[in-house]
Amino acid sequence: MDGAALSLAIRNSLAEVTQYADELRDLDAALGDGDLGVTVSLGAKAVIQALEDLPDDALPAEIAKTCAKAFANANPSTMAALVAGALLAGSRVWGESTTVSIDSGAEFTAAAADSIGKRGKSQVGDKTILDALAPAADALRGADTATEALERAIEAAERGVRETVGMQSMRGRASWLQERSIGLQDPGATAFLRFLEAWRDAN
Amino acid sequence: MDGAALSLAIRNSLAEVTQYADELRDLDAALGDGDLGVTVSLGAKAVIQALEDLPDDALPAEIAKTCAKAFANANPSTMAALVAGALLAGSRVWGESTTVSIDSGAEFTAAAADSIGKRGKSQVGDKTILDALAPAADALRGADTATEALERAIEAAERGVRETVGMQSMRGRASWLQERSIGLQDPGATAFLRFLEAWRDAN
Amino acid sequence: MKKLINEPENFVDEMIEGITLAHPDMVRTPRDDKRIMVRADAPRQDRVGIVTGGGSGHLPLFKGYVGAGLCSAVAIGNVFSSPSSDQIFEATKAVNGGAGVLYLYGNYGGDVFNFDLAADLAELEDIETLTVLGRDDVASQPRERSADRRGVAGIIFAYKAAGAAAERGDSLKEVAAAAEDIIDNTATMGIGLSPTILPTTGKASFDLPDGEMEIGIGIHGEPGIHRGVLETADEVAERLMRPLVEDLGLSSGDRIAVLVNGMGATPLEELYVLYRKVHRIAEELGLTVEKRYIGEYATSLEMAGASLSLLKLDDERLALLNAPASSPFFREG
Amino acid sequence: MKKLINEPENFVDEMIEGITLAHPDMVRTPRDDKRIMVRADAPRQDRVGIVTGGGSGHLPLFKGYVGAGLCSAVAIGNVFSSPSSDQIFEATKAVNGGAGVLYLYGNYGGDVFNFDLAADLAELEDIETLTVLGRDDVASQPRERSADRRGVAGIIFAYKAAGAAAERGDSLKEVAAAAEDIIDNTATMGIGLSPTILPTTGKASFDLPDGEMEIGIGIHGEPGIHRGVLETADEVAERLMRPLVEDLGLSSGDRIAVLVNGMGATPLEELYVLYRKVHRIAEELGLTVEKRYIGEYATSLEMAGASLSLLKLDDERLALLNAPASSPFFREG
Ligand SMILES: Nc1ncnc2c1ncn2[C@@H]1O[C@H](COP(=O)(O)OP(=O)(O)O)[C@@H](O)[C@H]1O
Ligand SMILES: Nc1ncnc2c1ncn2[C@@H]1O[C@H](COP(=O)(O)OP(=O)(O)O)[C@@H](O)[C@H]1O
Ligand SMILES: [Mg+2]
Ligand SMILES: [Mg+2]
Ligand SMILES: [Mg+2]
Ligand SMILES: [Mg+2]
Repeated sequence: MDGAALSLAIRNSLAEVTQYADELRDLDAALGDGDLGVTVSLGAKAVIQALEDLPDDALPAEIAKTCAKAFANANPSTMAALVAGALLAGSRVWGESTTVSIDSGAEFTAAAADSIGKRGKSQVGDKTILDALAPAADALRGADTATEALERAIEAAERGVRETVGMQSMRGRASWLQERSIGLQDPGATAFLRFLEAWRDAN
Repeated sequence: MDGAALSLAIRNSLAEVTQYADELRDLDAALGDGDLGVTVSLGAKAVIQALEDLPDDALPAEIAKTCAKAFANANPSTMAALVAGALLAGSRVWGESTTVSIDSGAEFTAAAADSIGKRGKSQVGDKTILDALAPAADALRGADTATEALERAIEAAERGVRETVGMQSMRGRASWLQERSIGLQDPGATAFLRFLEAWRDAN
Repeated sequence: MKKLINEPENFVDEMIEGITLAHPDMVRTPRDDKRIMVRADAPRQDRVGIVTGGGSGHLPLFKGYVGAGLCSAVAIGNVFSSPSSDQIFEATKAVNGGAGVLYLYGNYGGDVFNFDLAADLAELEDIETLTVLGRDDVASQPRERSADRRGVAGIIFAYKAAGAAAERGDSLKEVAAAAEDIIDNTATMGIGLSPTILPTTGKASFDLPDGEMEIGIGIHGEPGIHRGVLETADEVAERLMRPLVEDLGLSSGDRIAVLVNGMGATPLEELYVLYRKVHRIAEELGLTVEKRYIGEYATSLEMAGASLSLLKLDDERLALLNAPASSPFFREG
Repeated sequence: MKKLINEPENFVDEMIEGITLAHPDMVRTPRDDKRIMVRADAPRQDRVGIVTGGGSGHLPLFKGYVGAGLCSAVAIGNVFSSPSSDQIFEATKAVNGGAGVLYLYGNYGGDVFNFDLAADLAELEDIETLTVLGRDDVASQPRERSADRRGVAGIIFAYKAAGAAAERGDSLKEVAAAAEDIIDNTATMGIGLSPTILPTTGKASFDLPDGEMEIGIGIHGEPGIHRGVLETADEVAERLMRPLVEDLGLSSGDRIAVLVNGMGATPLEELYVLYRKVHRIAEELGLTVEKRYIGEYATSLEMAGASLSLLKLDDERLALLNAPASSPFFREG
């Protein structure tokens, strides 16, 4: 897909994802401070606006950078900063390329996961967004069609989200709950899953 | 009645009057700050204690002074200060006398009312304790028996209390309500009436 | 009840103990019963003493304004109750340095009767006293009856000015005149958003549904002049400011001091939102804000709400406000 | 909701406007968007700049500690939200006087990531930065993981010390070391009695029935280590004090600074009741309280509750605490 199609797909997905804002707020309220709903709804709005202001022939990497900047400043929370860094890392993978393929999408996602792990000093099993993002990046690789790739990623992310329930949070605000974090689902991982689902449903 | 009988009668009445503390608190809460219940219950307790510590042969005037001091310091509110001053003024009337008669009781009450009017710069019609106290002092005069005197005083005080309902408060905290004070019964006048009733019921 | 206390009966004494343990260099309790707190260096020879007092539950009022350039002593009552005349008298003796003592406190019946009694006792011991009453709450009485108004947060201007006058060696008459002059030029109005719970009874001091406001409320929850749906901060600023401007007869070119006072539970952020509009209205009216105080100066335990006080300034008043002062709760210069 | 605000979206900006209108001699907002506040005299040549920042709703934290002998600038986020890296970077440039800039703020993910980003941007412009994180809340992590603790009220000790070090001309490394040394020796624990209501959502930040307490609560209402029936002030003092003493390894003969901090709605009276018992426990343990701060230093809007911070003192730390400082909300010397 080219830049214009990518931009449209992102905007469609983000318009869709805001319906999950309350769910994310409630999950984050249980483990942290409850602002994830705001991060996602303000962030989605800001990104949509920023993409609309871009010229039609913007490159995919430029689009990803624009998303990063808008999302970072809308509500500068942990999730916003991590996601912005992840998008920037992904955009570097795309370089000057004018289209996005299944493979380059997979590489983008892997770079994004890598960035979050480095910045957040976190790894799979720490009960963070990584528990959904990392397996999804793996699942994207080697699919035959975009639809199949997306389905596999959703499945992997879903499994990852479910697994976070039993984990103890090792990073971020939720880690301060220590053992009390066990039994609760990670909001950041859930946010990533909902984004994938929104992509599927809106496009 | 002699000093011992007077002291006992006062203690009996005060033990009885505390049952009205909640009523007085609520009346005072509507027009002022609601502390009249505390003033009456702490004041009654302090006076009873102080009287118990007096020798059996204490003079009536001394008994009144002891009441004044204990009541003034228990919860030093407006009512406490006014009543204490009133009791002191009354005690002066009794001088060295060893007994209290209907007439000397009436004089005591008149002096008490006079003191409150002077100290409080208030007069009948200002919606204060005076609206019950002044007519009661008049009613006490010239009765044949103590029981009759008390009944007449209660009747006069009751009428006075009823009349306060229609008045606008001109003195104290309640006066800040201005027209909004009209329609509410004066707590201080009510307290005096309840004291008379307690005297009747307990002795 | 959501209070960090022990036995409610011990609340006041334990609080005083906390203050004297925390600030032994600034204040002390000269008597056993602790209900009297004086400047650490009292009595000061040939300086007018200033005794204030009133109920507890208003920190930093009244106890907080005992210090250099402020009051010399405070007599402390129970929550929302007057101190006794005995206590006031003892405070008077403890700070008398031979130049007389000013009684400076809020116009409440219980306090007035007890301070007056103490003045009688002081006279018997040849201590000269004068009395000036804080009576700045315009909601409690119209201008014609301003002598009967209750005293609220605006009294801190009078503490500051009288304290400065005493510190520089003014006579008792002069110190009283400075306080009186400030009070004549001070007007306050408050708004309440939620009641306070009295520690002893565990009951709310008044009844105010969530989302309603009481305009003109007193610092013990006394009813005001208007009750209605809670308005915006800007509307509230208008409602508080206009009557004060009128009461003080302020007009373009006048200089003022502003006090935006929190009643207890209202966040400092909201006080600044309120101040912003007050400042803007002042600008609009051509008034210059020369001094401003924003924070908690006279509270009502955990009541939510705020009050606005204006003081019309002249050079003398401003100089007295700017003179140095320090207590555990107040600093200037 | 019982808030004195206008449109919730404008809450933070209007509050900042109020602060700058009130204190133009002390702070200013160098940019149009106002979310950056700097000392009126910034940048100061050859002095280390100190930039702090964090969410709104904690006044006097963080904005209140910008001034002489304290921080040089603050980047201000929405209520309980981080400022953006852009804002932090702009603040950095505004206070850079050529001696480098210390980032000193609380250990929260959003803040950390945004300050780190700003540090990268600063490096590109050859501004040297170092970072020290407030992480004093012992309830958030055990001692072994103290690097991951969240930062709460105790950070004001670090502001005070780092500000004093910067003021006397220490190098960036030295200023950072002074801050780090303070933080290593500071421990805090808090108790919450009622939640705060977020202006934008109108919802309670957490759920706590009347009459219950949350021990170990964070300043955004983060859950603590124990929830139960509200205890007496003395019991609460024990519960807060003991883990701090253990965490800092305090023993007889040690000197400490004590901060009893109100979270917003809790009356000052109650903080003194709490301080009283803290002081008594300290005496019992042979600890000398050399400095004490009692009042609201780091709040959570109108949350009811309090926190206790202890700082283990040595001569150097005490000297830094005692150095002069002044901001609209803080004075020393
Ligand atoms: N160090 C980290 N590494 C990776 N993910 C993290 C880290 N810290 C937090 N997260 C993710 O961020 C989510 C919370 O995001 P957000 O609500 O923005 O945080 P906060 O409110 O603390 O700023 C968590 O559910 C988790 O998935
Ligand atoms: N100036 C006055 N003269 C006479 N009675 C007064 C005066 N002021 C108040 N009172 C009486 O005192 C009562 C209130 O007493 P109290 O609750 O002790 O007052 P406060 O709470 O204001 O100290 C009123 O109901 C009224 O009867
Ligand atoms: Mg969050
Ligand atoms: Mg957050
Ligand atoms: Mg009363
Ligand atoms: Mg009273």
